[in-house]
Amino acid sequence: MSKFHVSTTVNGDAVEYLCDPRETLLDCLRDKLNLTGAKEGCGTGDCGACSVSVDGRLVCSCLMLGVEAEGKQIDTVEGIAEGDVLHPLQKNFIEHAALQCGVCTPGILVAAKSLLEKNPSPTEEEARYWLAGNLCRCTGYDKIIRAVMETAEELREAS
Amino acid sequence: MALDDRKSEFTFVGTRPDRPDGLDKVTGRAKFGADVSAPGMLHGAILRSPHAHARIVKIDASKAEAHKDVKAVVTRADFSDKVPFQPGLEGEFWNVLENVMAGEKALYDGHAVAAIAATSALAARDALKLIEVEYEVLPHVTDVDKAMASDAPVIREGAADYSVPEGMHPNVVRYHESGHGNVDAGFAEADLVIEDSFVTEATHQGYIEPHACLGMLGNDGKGELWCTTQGHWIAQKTCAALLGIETSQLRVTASEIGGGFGGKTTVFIEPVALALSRKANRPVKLVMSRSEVFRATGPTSSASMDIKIGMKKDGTISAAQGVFRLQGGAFPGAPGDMTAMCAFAPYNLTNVKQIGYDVMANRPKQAAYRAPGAPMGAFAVESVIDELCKKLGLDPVDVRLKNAAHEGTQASYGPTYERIGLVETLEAAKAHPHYSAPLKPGQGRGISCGFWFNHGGETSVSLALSEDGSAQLMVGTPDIGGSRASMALMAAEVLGIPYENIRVTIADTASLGYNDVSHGSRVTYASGLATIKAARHAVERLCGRAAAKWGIPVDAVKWEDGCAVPSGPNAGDFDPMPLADITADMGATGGPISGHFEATPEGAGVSFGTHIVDAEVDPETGKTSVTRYTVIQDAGKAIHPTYVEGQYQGGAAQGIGWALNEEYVYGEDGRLQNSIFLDYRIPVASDLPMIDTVIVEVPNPGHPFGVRGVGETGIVPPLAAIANAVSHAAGVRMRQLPMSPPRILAALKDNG
Amino acid sequence: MVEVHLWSGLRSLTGGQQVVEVQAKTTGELLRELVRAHPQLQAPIDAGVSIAIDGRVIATGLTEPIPEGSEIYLMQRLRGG
Amino acid sequence: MDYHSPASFAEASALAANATGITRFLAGGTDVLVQLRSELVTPDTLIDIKKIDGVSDITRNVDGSWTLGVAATGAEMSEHPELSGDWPGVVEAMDLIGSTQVQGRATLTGNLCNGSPAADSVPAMVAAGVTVTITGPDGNRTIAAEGIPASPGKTTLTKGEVVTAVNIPARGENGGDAYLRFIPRTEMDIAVVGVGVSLRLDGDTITEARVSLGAVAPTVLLVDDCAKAIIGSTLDDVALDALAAAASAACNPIDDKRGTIEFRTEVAGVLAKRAAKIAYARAKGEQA
Repeated sequence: MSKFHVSTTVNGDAVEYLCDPRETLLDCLRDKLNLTGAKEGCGTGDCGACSVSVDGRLVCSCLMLGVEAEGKQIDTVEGIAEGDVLHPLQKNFIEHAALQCGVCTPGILVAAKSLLEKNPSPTEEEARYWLAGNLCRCTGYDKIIRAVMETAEELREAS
Repeated sequence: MALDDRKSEFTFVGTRPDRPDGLDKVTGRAKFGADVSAPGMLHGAILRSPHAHARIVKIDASKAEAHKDVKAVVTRADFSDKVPFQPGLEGEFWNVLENVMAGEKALYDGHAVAAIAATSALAARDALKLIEVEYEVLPHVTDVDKAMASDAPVIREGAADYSVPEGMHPNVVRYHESGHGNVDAGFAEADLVIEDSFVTEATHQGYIEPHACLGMLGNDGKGELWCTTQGHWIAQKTCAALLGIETSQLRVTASEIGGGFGGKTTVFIEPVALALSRKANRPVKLVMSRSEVFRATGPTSSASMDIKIGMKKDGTISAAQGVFRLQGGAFPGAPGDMTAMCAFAPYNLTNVKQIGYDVMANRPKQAAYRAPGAPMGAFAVESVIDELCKKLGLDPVDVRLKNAAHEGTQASYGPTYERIGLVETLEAAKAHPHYSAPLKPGQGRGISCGFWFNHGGETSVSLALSEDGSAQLMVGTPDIGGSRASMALMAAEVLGIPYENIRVTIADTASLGYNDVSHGSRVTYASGLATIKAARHAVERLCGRAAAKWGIPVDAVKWEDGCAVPSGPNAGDFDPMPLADITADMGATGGPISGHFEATPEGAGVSFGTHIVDAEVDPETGKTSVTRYTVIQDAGKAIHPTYVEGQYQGGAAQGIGWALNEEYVYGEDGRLQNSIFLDYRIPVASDLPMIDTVIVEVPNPGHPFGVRGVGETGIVPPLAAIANAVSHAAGVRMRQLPMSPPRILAALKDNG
Repeated sequence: MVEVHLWSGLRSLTGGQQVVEVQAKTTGELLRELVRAHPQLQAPIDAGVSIAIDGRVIATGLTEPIPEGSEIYLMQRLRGG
Repeated sequence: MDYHSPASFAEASALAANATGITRFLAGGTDVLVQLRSELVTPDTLIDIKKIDGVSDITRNVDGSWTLGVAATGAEMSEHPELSGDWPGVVEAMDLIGSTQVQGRATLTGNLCNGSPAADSVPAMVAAGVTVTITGPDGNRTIAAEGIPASPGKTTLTKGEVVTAVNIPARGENGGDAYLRFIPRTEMDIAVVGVGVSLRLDGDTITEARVSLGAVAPTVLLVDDCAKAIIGSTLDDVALDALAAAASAACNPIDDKRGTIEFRTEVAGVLAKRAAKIAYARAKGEQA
């Protein structure tokens, strides 16, 4: 079984890896690039813990093959903060206690960032539906939604 | 030195600072179970039975062993043969071993029968197909009532313990009966008696992080284990027993844990990884798939229950009786006793009787799930109380207040209550705007009370001061929901130094004495109590150093706002000596200053909650939406109120899932039909409203700051509260969970 | 002497008695004395019991003092999630 | 597993025609990867068609009809205001599939060729009269969407055939479509029942209608009796009841983990009425 050589960009850095065609982008990020922020919660695209952005589009990295990443721009949770400055979403997730165990948090942050980029003024309902593919078992989503709505307001005021 | 044992005024406790591990968790840096690797690491995979019940005639792994990528294959023969079989829960090590790797029989769909370690995860998965297992398929049973019937297939002879009455099926393995008074006389006094039966399906804890571990074990019997767990000491103890090594030779480190809710209080893959590692002489990583999590790790029990309650016209409950049959998979342990003991605990009853059965069936071994056993009992009991209120035209909160247990009430499970907070939660419910808000057509409102014991457990904490006056706190209870923050707050409160100057670490098993699992809502209570006592121990030593410097007796020094000060005018006139001044030269004044506490705190106060919920039912499709939800619960004292709210909200959300859509669906073949999140339907963000919370604080006399555990009680009332709301909205009593749309629509049709 | 209240399921092991009087100053002594009075109680004690002293549930401890005249209930061992 | 990313459909077709064992085409991969990962289907040959020029295009043709590339995603469809304006039912049906993340990858063609009777976009496509263009060893052909599914998990496509485009007819005047499905949650579920309705009005009277049902039979159904029940009516209560009855009568469902026969049969009628009302309002130019 021959492996494929993939050149791609992750969080702005040019990277390369060899992968089996059966390996997912999530496998490649975690096992080959040691970017373990994205998690495998289900492997079937139902939990969103593996969310990343590919060419600006929110996807589940467990539902994309590693070979498909050739030439793409991939953004993961590890790239959300700018240096030591947290993104307002990250800051608000901490302040609002929008995480308990924290395993869904990377995926939710990536998804919420994507939401606010597409829709700076989401209603609560829009935020809930946008994040419906990100399962959280700890919080009941209340504090997550509040943190997202608060961030949206802050970002609107800042711009 | 004067240290008040009890405290009610606080500087740090009750504030809401950022959690210490926040940055790690929002940047992807936090290391969970599957996030580590080791040099030379192999990847494991587990072969699982496709049958619900089958004799394992033969396992031929020769083809797998011959494969170039495969470095080890293990079966039951690779585990200790010295783990004794004993009936009931006394044989728990044997039960866990049998669950971790099947012996003579595969007992449920998904039961592990062999495992492989190979050079890559793909290679390991591929090589599983090379193992040939010959099964003799046996009759199976998955339903609790059918498992108790005389013609049910026997899962295992001899598993029943002393408690089971003569003549019961061998699948009934434990029996509980308790209560007081005379229920028959009580029913005779009632103006209305309702007798009804209820059924709940098994649900899964549904933590988002699958089980994952990395094990290394040499032929010298020394090992290392990294795993996602609620308790690494129990993992250490169990793995050592199952592998036949000394406990202390296995060092276990708990990873960050991606949810547990009781499901990570035991081991599944950890002994397997160690057995593979011992055979391959290399580290082995094992990570479960989601489907493996559903098929082979702890769901909760399914239950079948009969309730009979008598009420007088004024709302007084004259007698209450419940029979609770819980199915817990192919092993003893279903918490029928807990269900029975909790079911009527909110009420002051003269006549009460409760019976619980622990029943085996061909399903995975049940594991604890948040107040294990209590939610289903509350569903049944609170549904009948609701129906009584409706038929007698009484307000459901008033009736509960009339019958509510309080300090001095004899609990349904026997003893007399100390100070408890049920009445306060009911009064808060009655006063809450939610309770009086108008309902729209098609909506119904339900309420329910809930009870849980809470737990103390073995606890060790160590606190070390640094020269610069900061503190490092080592606790042994994995942080599942922000407990580092509450530990740091309690330490800050005692030491009088800023919260930010305290670093909380979850120590590994080699760095601290034994700690019981993060379960039973015990972390903030027990590790918190131990933290307070360890900090007080350090403070005693700080005071000692100050006393020596001042040349006064140690009992003439007290600790105030982070400083040693003379205890009174007669002690001498000295300026307050801050902690950092004492630690700065502690190496030269007697050596490092640390505080320790090791004990089994035995004062975990019981806790109560009352939930109010509004639900709307689509009469044409049977679909329910929860439109408003309020949780009111006694926390004793909320150390970090935001995380207390989070526990309340999380418990409610899980309860909503259990009530409406979550269930284990088994086919006629005994195989689990819905082993992915697509079909095991936990609530998603768009399913839920905001969940309001009210924190009631009735201090627990058994904790220096008054803390009661808060983690579990929040899942007890939701099933009943939602069932009551749905029953009012739909106009028909729902007696089976989940109240999925097909069940509601069928009930509506039956009702005409 | 303290009166120990058993749960009703244990009556079959004590010849129908639900309250047993024993001489005990600690929880450990209490369990020992219970078995001495009713040897069949060894099985439930081995399976796991907790002891409530005046309403405070002692989950496992054998050294908790038992004040004279206190209310004592034997309970099945509590387990959490 | 062999992985190929051909530059043309001809090449893709040739690869598939010459492959042995199991072959799958990869567009969004939201079904293929799930099946691969769960070892339900491990293809011997996987042909990624996303490197082919134009596969993500959404084009409005001069006659008002639409041509969608086979890799155009649900997200791209939802973000296309004109397409959403013409065929809101088709776009919404696609949008109901999975999460935001899945929308970033999932395609109409993938949903159709997965062969699931519960595929959300398929009843909407069938109601809309969508056709697909196919390239194969024997050349090109165009067939109606309802001609693709054969049975659960199976299609009528033959070895070497690959779908190259999705064709949605011109909406034309006074038309409207809608799709509704029943799921127990608000998101993330497979349809327990799905109903697609497309109709055209003359004044208040329905002159044309197509009604399609999903998840109530081994394949998605196009139900003539449902159309007959409302054609010629103003969607009054009598017509709606007849529609519901026809929808329920057409059901041939199974009991499974997602729903019962009784439930599916009943709810098919309920949703048919609700979807028809939305389509009707849209045809009248009202917001719905």
